[in-house]
Amino acid sequence: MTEPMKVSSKNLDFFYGPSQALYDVNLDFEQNKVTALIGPSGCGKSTFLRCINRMNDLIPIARVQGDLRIDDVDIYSPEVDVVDLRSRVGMVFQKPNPFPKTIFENVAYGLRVKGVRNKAYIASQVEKSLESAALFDEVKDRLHDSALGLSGGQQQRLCIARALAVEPEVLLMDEPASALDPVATQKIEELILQLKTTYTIIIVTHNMQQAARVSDVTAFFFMGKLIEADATETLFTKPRKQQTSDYITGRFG
Amino acid sequence: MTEPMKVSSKNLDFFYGPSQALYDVNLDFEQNKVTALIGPSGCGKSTFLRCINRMNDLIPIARVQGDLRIDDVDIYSPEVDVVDLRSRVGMVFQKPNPFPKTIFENVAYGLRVKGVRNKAYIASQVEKSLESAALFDEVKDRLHDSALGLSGGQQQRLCIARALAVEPEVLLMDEPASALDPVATQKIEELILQLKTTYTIIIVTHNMQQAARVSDVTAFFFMGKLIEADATETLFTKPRKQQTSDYITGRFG
Amino acid sequence: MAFLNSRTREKIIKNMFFGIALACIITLGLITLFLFMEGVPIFDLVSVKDFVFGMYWYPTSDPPDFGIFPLIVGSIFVTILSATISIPLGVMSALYLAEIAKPKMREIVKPIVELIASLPSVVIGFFGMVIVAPFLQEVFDIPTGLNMFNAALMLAFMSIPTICSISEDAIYSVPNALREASLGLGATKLETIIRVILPASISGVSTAVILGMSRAIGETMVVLMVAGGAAALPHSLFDPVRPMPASIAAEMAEAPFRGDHYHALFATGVVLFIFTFFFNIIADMIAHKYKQTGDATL
Amino acid sequence: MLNLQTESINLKQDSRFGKNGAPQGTPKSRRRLYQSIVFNLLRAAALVNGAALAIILWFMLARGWRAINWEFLTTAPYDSMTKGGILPCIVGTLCLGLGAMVVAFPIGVASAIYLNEYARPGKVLRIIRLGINNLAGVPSVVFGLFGLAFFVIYLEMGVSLLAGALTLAAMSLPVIIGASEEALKSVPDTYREASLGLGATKWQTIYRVVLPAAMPGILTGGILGLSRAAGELAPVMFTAAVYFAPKLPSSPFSEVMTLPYHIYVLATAGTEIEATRPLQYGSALVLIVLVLGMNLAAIIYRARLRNRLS
Amino acid sequence: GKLVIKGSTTVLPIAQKVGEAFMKQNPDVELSISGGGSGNGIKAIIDGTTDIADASRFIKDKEVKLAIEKGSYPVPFRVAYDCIVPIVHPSNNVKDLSLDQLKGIYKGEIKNWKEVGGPDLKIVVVSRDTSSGTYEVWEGKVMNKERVAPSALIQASNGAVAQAVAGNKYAIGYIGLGYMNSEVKAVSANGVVGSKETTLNGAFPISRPLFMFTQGWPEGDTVNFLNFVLHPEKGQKLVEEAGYVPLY
Ligand SMILES: Nc1ncnc2c1ncn2[C@@H]1O[C@H](COP(=O)(O)OP(=O)(O)OP(=O)(O)O)[C@@H](O)[C@H]1O
Ligand SMILES: Nc1ncnc2c1ncn2[C@@H]1O[C@H](COP(=O)(O)OP(=O)(O)OP(=O)(O)O)[C@@H](O)[C@H]1O
Ligand SMILES: [Mg+2]
Ligand SMILES: [Mg+2]
Ligand SMILES: O=P([O-])([O-])[O-]
Repeated sequence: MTEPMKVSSKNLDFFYGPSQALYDVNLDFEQNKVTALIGPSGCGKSTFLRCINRMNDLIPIARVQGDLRIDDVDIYSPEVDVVDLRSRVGMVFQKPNPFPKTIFENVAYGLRVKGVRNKAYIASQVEKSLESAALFDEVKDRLHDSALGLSGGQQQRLCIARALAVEPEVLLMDEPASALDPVATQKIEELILQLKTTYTIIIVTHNMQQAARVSDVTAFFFMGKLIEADATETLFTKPRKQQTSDYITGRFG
Repeated sequence: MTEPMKVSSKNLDFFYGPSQALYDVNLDFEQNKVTALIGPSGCGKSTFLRCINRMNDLIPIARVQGDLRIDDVDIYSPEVDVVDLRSRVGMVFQKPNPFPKTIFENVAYGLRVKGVRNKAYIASQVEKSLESAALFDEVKDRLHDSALGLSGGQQQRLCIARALAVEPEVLLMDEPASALDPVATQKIEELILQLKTTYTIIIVTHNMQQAARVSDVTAFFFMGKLIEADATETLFTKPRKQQTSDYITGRFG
Repeated sequence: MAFLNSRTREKIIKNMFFGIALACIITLGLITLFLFMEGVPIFDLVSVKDFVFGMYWYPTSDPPDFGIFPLIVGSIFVTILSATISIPLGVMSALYLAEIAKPKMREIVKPIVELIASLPSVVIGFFGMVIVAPFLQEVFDIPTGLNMFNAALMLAFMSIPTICSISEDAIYSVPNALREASLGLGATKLETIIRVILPASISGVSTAVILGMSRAIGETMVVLMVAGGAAALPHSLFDPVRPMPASIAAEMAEAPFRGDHYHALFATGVVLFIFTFFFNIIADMIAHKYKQTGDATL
Repeated sequence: MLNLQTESINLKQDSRFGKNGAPQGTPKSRRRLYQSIVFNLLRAAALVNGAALAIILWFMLARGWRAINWEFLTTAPYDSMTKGGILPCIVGTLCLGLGAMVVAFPIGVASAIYLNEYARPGKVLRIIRLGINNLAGVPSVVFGLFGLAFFVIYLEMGVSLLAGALTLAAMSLPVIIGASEEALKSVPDTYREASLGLGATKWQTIYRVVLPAAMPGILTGGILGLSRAAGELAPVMFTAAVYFAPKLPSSPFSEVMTLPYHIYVLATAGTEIEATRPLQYGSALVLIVLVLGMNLAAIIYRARLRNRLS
Repeated sequence: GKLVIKGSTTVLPIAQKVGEAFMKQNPDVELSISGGGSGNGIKAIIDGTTDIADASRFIKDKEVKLAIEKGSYPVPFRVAYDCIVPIVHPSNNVKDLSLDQLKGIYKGEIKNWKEVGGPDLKIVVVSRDTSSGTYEVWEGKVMNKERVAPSALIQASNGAVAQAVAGNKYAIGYIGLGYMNSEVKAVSANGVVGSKETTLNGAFPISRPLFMFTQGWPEGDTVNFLNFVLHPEKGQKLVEEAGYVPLY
């Protein structure tokens, strides 16, 4: 391939203790594209996603084998600083998880832990991130109220804003709308489409309609294996593998 | 209807505290038939099932309204003895839940709590039940080993045997195979087909293929309401309601 | 470089916390060390056997006698007696809380149990001395109300909260699936409790019982104020006894520094320490085994 | 009506298994009777506990409240302690408790942070846990012996506030570790993941997110530790408490009067045991109010916290 | 300044009474008084952790040796006398016991009151803690180094003994003169009634002097305090109030 690949995994195996959760995954992610990971529950979507920002390091029994690169740098090589990596690869979780702090402090958090002291800069960055997350107008009058007072959908956008504030390059989203109602879900989907001009986005979803709506590329996982990855349009209309077509027609899962 | 109905519910409403989980359910169950309850998660299948042996009594905030009869006796009338009712209406749960006792003691349990002392009778009853549950041959050499050493599928058949040992009339099964692998699932399904000659069976399942395979009648629940109930063949091929057909074609859920 | 720095800093912080986490071990080590250091010299004077099995405790006579057998017996008897009161009451209360009480009731009763646990032992000792002792003396017409029975009663009261709250946790954590399975087979609630819940939570309950007894055998103020203090083998429930902690607390201040009496009291502390140490090890072993095999053990 | 039903079913089942007269079990009525008897016994057991607490509190209250007045709380005892108040005892008790917390609280919280946030399961962790459990089980009088041998004599602190507070600190360590760990455990992992995902280091995550969220629970543990330390006597008997020191402590090396010791000596070794009974009850009541008050506050606070979280 | 007094629980009431009066006259003195027992006080003198050590016995040779090794010279001051009176329940008709009878009772050989001319009742023996100075005197002067039976009820203080005997018609006990009250009945020993006079003239067989020790010759507050204690109009009056026998 000639295009530069932002994230690329080669022969990636993953183990929880003795049990293998990923088998030989080869998958590349293009810059400024949205890639959706789909597949039945337990197939390893989350596991794969969490490999990309090394969140799996937190699990004592987890072990990774193979090659995972961002901008052609092996992120599992010993020189790589995990903390730095994670600020370059933002993550949004299934359930909105704002800190029990004010809205402002939530967004400012990433900057503060980086050691940024400049108040004006922080304030402008917070505002910008909230705007990018399409939340600023809704909360601008109560930036210093607790974030826990927001609705679920607002909280999820706040979490996105929080991730954006540290200016990551890649944005990982693990079923970001599964805990939300349809209206909030739609907002998040619109947001994803906006954000892809700036970020490389990887999203796990169990909702195939959602995958079809927001993603450029879709990858289908099954039992820890990557079965097929293709342009979303192609994958949903002309899947090459039987398992894929079974899954998208709702024959199992 | 002219046939005798084993279990019948009329205008059944059910509440968890302030929130209603079942709305005006009218459903009859024929003797020696298998009835499957299907519907999306949270639609109230389990709740309805647990009304039939009054397992919901255990939930302090639960409240039932309407009429639920077994052999034309209102099981919620004050004279009815719950303990007695439950020994007439056996239950098998989603996750196999054998007691941390020996295999023999698991099956003998129901008799022992009834106060039966006759050892020969207990032994013969245990053997018969294990045979009915198609488990006897697999475990006959280790009846006095812990039941926790059995595989998931064996454990589930043990739970069925345990329920059979007290000679119930009705057998309730709440997704009895959902925690099992395909081979074990098949065994359980075969068993259900065998058992229906003797018992009235009501089974909750989220697997429509399974409903189609094992049941005579299928009832479709949606958001606490019984949408439609019919002979399984009819319901799956010629559903009368749009919601039903949407669900069985996998359009939602 | 900056990365390395932050990484080194994290390492240092982690090691610092590790160091602090060793405080407990260090304290325990120091306790053991000093207890033995001050206690062992007595064995130049009496053999371990004579010390532990000696029948006479006359530390200030000339020549002195350092036999703590009556003290050990006092400790054990008082503990066993209190256990016969506290185990049934504690476990039964736990069963009530976990299985029978309505949630509201549970919310009220649980804090009460915790409050009992926090009553200062000197208050309980005081109560036993000024209220219970005269009462017992009058009712049973005995020479003194300060005796083994009174002490056991007060100790039971003190160890019930431990037994109750730990067993309650164990009972409460028995998976609901087992409860439902049993009830679904037509068992009554009582039968479910006796045949399923209790066997499944037996390790947790035994841990609770052992910790409760450990608390009773080590408790000081109650036995000091209430047990009567006679260093003799008791012949009846209402005989005074002198459990080890009482002896230490009462005499330590009077014992000449690094004299034989002083060393003998430390040695008594060593014996007491070993007793409770074993209780705790056993409790830990049961609890550990219980964890490994999950919630459904027999 | 229902009974009829059951009988007919039995007949049917018998024919199914080709067996006549299956053994009859215990009659239903008897099973129900057993149950109600046993349940009432269990209820009674719980009641006994409550009643015992009530009796103790009632006696202390009924006999102690008369002794308590402003003078009692704010003056020192005099006339061979048959008159006056217990101010030095209250101050001494609080100083000891607070002193113990100043030492034990940071160490306990830090240990809990290590155990809950850093330690990986393994031998080291198991040994530390064993250490904590055993420390929790050491009898209070043994702590007293340890304090005497180590702080008072070996470190030459003498009988002093400092030696007593350190001894109490050693004793309260497991309590604080336990409560803090509980509080840390109740902080959802999603907070940790969110923070780490934003490029925070582990320590930053702990310091900025985990600790603030766990703080109320940790503080509850601190209050419980304080109340326990304040009520203990055996550990301070040889390390800090004296019979009579009417002036308030002036330095960490002062010897102090404490409430529990005051109650103990007045009740057992005083020169005027009967004459000082009201003072004994009064002191006991003050101690109870102090300790139970702190506990009640902690319990209520924790309950509120739980409600807020759920 | 600071003045620390430690030691004998027997002397404690004297120290406290005198101390309070002393503080009233010298408000700047910060006084700390604790019991702990004679041995403990003398140990503190040797270690230099107290200014004054109360003792209900004289210093032992071993202790003197230890003190001299550490370079301190304990100086004794006799501050009062104490006599230990056997007591019984007021309903008991026994009036006098010989030392031998007392010894027999406390050894557990005499088990019934009728053996010593009393009613046909079991004897319940009440004694003090083996580590109290009072017990040591009893053991020395009554028991002749033989031991009190281990089955005796042990009480932690004179007051507690008096209480126990007052509430029990089977009981016998012994207390310091200062603790006598109407609820118990004093018994004469060898025909001598315990009193101030019989103590001072040496007729009563179970009596002893009480001491305060200082480290070297006292100075400053310490000497002021001792002068106060020994002053016939000040300290010695309080000694009498405390129930003990003053020196003069
Ligand atoms: N912490 C863990 N320890 C052990 N096994 C785990 C752990 N987390 C996940 N697994 C296992 O790894 C496999 C893949 O899990 P993963 O969470 O990646 O699936 P998923 O595709 O995200 O499923 P879902 O759609 O339900 O979120 C599953 O079999 C799961 O049981
Ligand atoms: N103990 C309970 N307390 C309160 N609400 C409950 C309780 N159990 C179930 N519910 C609610 O009642 C509704 C019906 O639940 P039920 O368990 O019957 O659904 P279900 O059809 O069995 O779903 P599933 O397929 O997921 O098992 C749901 O909205 C559920 O959240
Ligand atoms: Mg997932
Ligand atoms: Mg269900
Ligand atoms: O305190 P004593 O006087 O009995 O040693």
